[in-house]
Amino acid sequence: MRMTMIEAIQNAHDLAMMQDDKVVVFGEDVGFFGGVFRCTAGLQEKYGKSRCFDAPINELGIVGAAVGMAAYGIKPVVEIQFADYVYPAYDQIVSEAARLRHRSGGDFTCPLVIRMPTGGGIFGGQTHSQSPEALFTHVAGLKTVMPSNPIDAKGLLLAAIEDPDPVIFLEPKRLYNGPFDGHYDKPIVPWKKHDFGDVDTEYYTTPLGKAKLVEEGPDLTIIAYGTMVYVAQAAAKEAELNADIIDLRSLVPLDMETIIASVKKTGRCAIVHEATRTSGFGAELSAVIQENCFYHLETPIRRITGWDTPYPHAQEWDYFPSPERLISDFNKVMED
Amino acid sequence: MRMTMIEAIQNAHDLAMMQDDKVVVFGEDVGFFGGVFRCTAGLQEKYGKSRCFDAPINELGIVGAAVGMAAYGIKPVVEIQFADYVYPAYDQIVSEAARLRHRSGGDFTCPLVIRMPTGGGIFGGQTHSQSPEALFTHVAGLKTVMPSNPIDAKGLLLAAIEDPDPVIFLEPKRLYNGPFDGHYDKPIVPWKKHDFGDVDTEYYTTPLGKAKLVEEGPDLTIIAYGTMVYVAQAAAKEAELNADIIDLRSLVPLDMETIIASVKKTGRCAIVHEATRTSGFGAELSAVIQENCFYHLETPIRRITGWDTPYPHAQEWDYFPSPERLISDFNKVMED
Amino acid sequence: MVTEPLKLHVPEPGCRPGDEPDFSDFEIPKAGETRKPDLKDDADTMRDMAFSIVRVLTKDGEAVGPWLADLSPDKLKSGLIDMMKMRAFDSRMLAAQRMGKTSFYIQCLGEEAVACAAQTVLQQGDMNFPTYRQSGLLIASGYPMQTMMNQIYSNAADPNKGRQLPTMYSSKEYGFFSISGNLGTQFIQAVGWAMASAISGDTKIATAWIGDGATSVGDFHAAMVFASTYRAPVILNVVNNQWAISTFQGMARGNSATFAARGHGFGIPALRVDGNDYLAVYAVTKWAAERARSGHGPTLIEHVTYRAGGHSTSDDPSSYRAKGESTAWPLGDPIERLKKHLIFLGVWSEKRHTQAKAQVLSEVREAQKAAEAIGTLISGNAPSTRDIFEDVFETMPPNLIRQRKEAGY
Amino acid sequence: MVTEPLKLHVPEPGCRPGDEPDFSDFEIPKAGETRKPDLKDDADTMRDMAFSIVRVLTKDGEAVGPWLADLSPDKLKSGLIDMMKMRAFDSRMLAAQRMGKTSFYIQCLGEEAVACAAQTVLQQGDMNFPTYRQSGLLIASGYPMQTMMNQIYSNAADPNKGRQLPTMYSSKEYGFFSISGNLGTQFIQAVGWAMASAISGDTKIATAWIGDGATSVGDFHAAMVFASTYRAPVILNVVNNQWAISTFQGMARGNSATFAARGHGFGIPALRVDGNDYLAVYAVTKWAAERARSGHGPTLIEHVTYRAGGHSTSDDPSSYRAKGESTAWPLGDPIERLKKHLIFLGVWSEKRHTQAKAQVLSEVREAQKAAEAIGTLISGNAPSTRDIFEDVFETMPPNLIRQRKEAGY
Ligand SMILES: Cc1ncc(C[n+]2csc(CCOP(=O)(O)OP(=O)(O)O)c2C)c(N)n1
Ligand SMILES: Cc1ncc(C[n+]2csc(CCOP(=O)(O)OP(=O)(O)O)c2C)c(N)n1
Ligand SMILES: [Mg+2]
Ligand SMILES: [Mg+2]
Repeated sequence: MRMTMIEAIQNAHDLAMMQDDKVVVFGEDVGFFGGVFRCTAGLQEKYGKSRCFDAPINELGIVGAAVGMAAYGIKPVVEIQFADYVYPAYDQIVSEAARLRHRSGGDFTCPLVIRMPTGGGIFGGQTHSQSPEALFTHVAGLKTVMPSNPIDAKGLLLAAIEDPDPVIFLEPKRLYNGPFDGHYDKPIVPWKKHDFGDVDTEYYTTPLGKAKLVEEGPDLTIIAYGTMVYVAQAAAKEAELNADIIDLRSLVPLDMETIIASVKKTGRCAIVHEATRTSGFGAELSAVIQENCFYHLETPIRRITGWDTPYPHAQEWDYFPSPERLISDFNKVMED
Repeated sequence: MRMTMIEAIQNAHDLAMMQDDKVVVFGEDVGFFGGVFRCTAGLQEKYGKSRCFDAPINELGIVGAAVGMAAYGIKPVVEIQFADYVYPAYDQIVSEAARLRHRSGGDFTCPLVIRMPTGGGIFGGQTHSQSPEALFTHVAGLKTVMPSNPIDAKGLLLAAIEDPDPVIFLEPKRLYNGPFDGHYDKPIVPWKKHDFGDVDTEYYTTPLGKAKLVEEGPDLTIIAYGTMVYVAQAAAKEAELNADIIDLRSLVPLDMETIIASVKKTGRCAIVHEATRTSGFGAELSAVIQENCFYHLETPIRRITGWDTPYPHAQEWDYFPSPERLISDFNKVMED
Repeated sequence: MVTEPLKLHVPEPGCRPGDEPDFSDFEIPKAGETRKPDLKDDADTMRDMAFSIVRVLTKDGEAVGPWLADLSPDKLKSGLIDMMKMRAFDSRMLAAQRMGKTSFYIQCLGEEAVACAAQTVLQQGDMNFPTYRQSGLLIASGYPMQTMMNQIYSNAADPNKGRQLPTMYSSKEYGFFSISGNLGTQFIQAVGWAMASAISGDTKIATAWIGDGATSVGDFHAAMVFASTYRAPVILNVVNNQWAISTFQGMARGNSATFAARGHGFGIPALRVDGNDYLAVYAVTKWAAERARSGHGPTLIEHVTYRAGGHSTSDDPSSYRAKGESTAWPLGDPIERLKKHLIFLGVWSEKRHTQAKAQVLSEVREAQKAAEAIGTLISGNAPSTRDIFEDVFETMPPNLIRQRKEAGY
Repeated sequence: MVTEPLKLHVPEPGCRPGDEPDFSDFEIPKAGETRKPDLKDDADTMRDMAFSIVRVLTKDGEAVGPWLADLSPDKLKSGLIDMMKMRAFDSRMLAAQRMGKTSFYIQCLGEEAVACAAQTVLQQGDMNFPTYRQSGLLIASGYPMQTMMNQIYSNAADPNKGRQLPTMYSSKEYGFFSISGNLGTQFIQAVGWAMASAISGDTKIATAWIGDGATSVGDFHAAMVFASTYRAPVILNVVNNQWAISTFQGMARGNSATFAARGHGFGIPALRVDGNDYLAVYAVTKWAAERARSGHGPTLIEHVTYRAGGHSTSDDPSSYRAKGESTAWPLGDPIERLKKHLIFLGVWSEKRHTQAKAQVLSEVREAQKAAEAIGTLISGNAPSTRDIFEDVFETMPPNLIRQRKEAGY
């Protein structure tokens, strides 16, 4: 059935709650209202107020309570209204959720999912645009996932809910309605008219830790995730490059095999993300690729990323890694 | 005068407070008691309770209040008792301190220093051993500094206090009393008997953003900071390698010039840190070196780091990057 | 011992779409009824104040009781004008957003009295730490409306250089701290600012602002602890406008408690005030400001009001609020109430009100014209790409210079 | 308006080294004096309880008043033994730490009644979310002392596999949640756990524990908000032992308030109890547990006690606390007080006490011998290096397998 990414996410919640009455969903405005992006629409009505409910505005409390619930043995799936608001919960995520299994010698575990709309491109200014993935990938004990289309969003979310450990689930909000490719002045194809919007209504999972080769080509390897997958595709096309384009889908665990095989094949690599460059996840990718493919690399790995500044409002499109920037950098990867 | 690193830090506070009555110092147990590591000993007595005082146990509150004070126009220098406890303050640091100047168009600024004892090697277990530097280096608007000896600790702290922007000041607590080189079964030379313990009692600053080449040699470039500087030195010596050993001192801003010049010279590079590997600051270093020195590198850059696990208590020395591990990896950098 | 299965309690608002709005449970003391404690009184002698509501204006527009303050008719008139300006400003900017001239807007419809009255108590050098719903502080302090619009339009004259969402103003000069999009962070910052004033031996005070929903955040607690421990010269304002997006205020507090009662756990004097009563807000704020300035420390004020509009231009409250709730709100409209009072005093009339309205609207229009002449978000003449890289630090570090060049600047 | 310069107020404890300890300001109601509200009473009918102290044992060892509970002499004796065990355990482990057998130790000297009495109220399946100073919960629940020591020694039989600091126990089976080194985080987790019990329609309850100093953390506030909003079946315990390392409890609260009074801002019934009175702690905890289990929601309990020892083995309180403060503490010693009561009841004697002490000590010694036979932190036989890599995730991902191999395992 054709679905937007929002509907696919809502559907994943629905199926998970139907299949397992231990699954509970809560967060700010997710109950009666169904979430500011509608990802939990209808769940309270269907499953009752004790399985889907509003939360006070306290991200620390939302995650902290979820840690306690997970330790109890139920399965909380919580929403942080915007990824930009996850920092108050950072201590509960880093010091608690991520470490509970380890520090208790496996006595207590913390299977929970923390969902959050991520990334810019919606004129949200600095507090509705951030991509904090690298702040999670550095933390031992967390898995970090970012889908790029409705089919994956549903499958990955269901896999995250099944996972016995805490999963950070980042949703590129610019993709909620269609595959935005960075050409902000052109209309997007809505998911309802896109193949990736054709979501199986049955329960299925997409395994965490497996990247997807979305395009194959000999010229170079482009690694991206979330919105940047489409920007990379558009830029490669416009630059007339036949690239391996890898949609990571899961940052931790990382699908090293797919990455290494591709870079060994192409000998050239560009990494694209929206987050600020310094200490972004691109740094980790660059480092591991260099460690594993050193003798195959023909030119330096390049990172095309957001600038090392806060995310601006008016100058959004100067901050967002545009197809033009990607083309220029892809060409440098090819030239050198 | 010979000083421990603790005394040098105390001395820097003292001189800063003497020179500028806008400097105020607070944190948990820093007032009457002078701090659990004694870095603020005697300051309350000397400067009064309104310039050096205890704080409630709320790191969010400590940093949040300091942001307000900095905006007022005074200069807060706050202590987080252990770096492991900074996470509750993370939102105030990332969303507020780091962005205030930018978001207000320069109308409000946030000159403050957040000090915290960092790193392991003291059998502190997972909550007294962490090295969270990469969680700060990813954040636009923050400077991140880590000294490795009393002379630098004083000069960098005074520079941080003079700085017009927020500075994260990480103190490798394993070095408070002497240059620990990873040989935990051998005694350390106390700072009082070490050249780097010979601290000028006058006011001086050591500029942020300048690395220090602590040893020079043609074989390879070793990049380290904090405790790992000494472990790297010991390991290089034991491996009979003549290395450029760079003590970064400041991670942001980063002294790219020194790094690039050295790697271009040696063609080989090892990066050492105590933090977990994935998305650690070593990833950023590896990425920028690769970007800038690609055609000079003879072997892959290697990262020798803490494991991607929480910091254990009993197995501390299996976690801590030991001289043996460094030697083995340095040799690999040389061999390949 | 009972062993019936437990059940999760999830609070619900009195009414939802389809229901008849009903505020009959809401206890409202009569105007003039609530006592006025002495400035120097201890918090524990006035715990009752957290469960009452200070009100000055009666239904008929008379001002009565111990909280009746020394406001001249001229000051009251200028207060009325401030609120009218605020409302006209909001309505123009809402329309501008709908026309695509900017990306987003937040109005304060129905809550004008809170910020407008509170501001008039403050002195040069004091500092507000506002949320996005206290634009009235700027209006009442005479901040140029055109500059506000420049910010909203993110045009070349925006003091924030296009970096912030519309309405996230900042003005040190006008005592208005840079607004954060992250709820609540400013509450503890205000306390820190006030502590700095005390540390410096100055006489400036700070005011902190937070919504009912945002009282749940940790920063609220930090502010209470620090304010009470160091007796900071700060006014801690909770604007209880009944809603936090789609979530009613009961989700942020215990059943029998009020937001003001949070003060009791910290020995902070706390009171509730009719937030739609300009005179009551003024009097209570003045009392708190005097306490702060004379060294008696913090006061917690819960302003009881109602968010008459949507949360923001991204929100449609009809999907979660009962129709007519806004008009059923028993504390009325702040502009209407002050207008009635002025007419009661014999210094105002319907006619003058109509004239004033027209006058205010033309001022707002003029400001808008001037702002739009500089530019709107879509018309071009935006701040430069270069501005992204400025102000990250005072001095641009080498990596940012490199990136700025990469960006072509 | 006054314009004298402001001054920062920084609270100070009544006495510091060199001063004569003085607790004369500390208001202590007589045993039996404080009323006992009905389980079903609303929070707002018992606000007075937050400013009083529930006490049962008189100076003479008599148990009096409405809070006198149904504890048989046998139960009381076993409570006394629990506390004696805890004290002997602490003293042996302190000594072991001094001998280098482990890295660190935290005792609960003087506070034994709090955890030991509270534990006896709980049922199988309930869950404590403790801090490092509630080891008495484990002792009173019959958890093997040797296993505790295995943890302290980080030996091969340590259930935490050497990963945690000494005393950071964890036992799901014994209803003892894994202790975090980060203060306060467990307070909101306990509320979440209790919510999960209610969501699941179970009858289990949770107890949250926090120190006076740690009440300042944001997690405390989160716990209060969530517990009150969802009426979670949880007991929120604040152990006010007067000190947070070198910082006295006044630094964490307002001047005229108590920690219990924090409940008032959330409609949570809150009371204070004499934490050195085993019978009072028992009665108050039982009341709170019954409230929770029968669907009346959370209770906040402030246990008023005194940290008689140093903060930890890394701490020397003589540099910040007045000498003799511990003996001047007016609520006495919990073991002495319960012993006196048992003697008063005629079911105990000095002689039996001496015998019991010897018996307890020999049990502790035996446990220690057995634990040391397995290993101490310095004697070897520690958990494996391999254990660092286990339990990061349920299934070890490829990068950790690679790193484990790098480490040689
Ligand atoms: C830390 C954080 N969490 C969530 C949000 C998203 N958010 C923006 S406004 C809002 C509701 C705030 O309600 P309230 O505090 O009552 O203020 P009001 O809008 O009614 O003035 C929410 C949840 C945010 N901005 N910051
Ligand atoms: C978040 C955090 N901040 C600081 C610390 C350091 N610390 C450990 S114990 C302690 C004092 C706690 O005092 P209190 O809550 O009164 O408990 P008590 O030790 O008296 O039982 C401090 C500051 C910590 N563990 N966690
Ligand atoms: Mg509100
Ligand atoms: Mg304490």
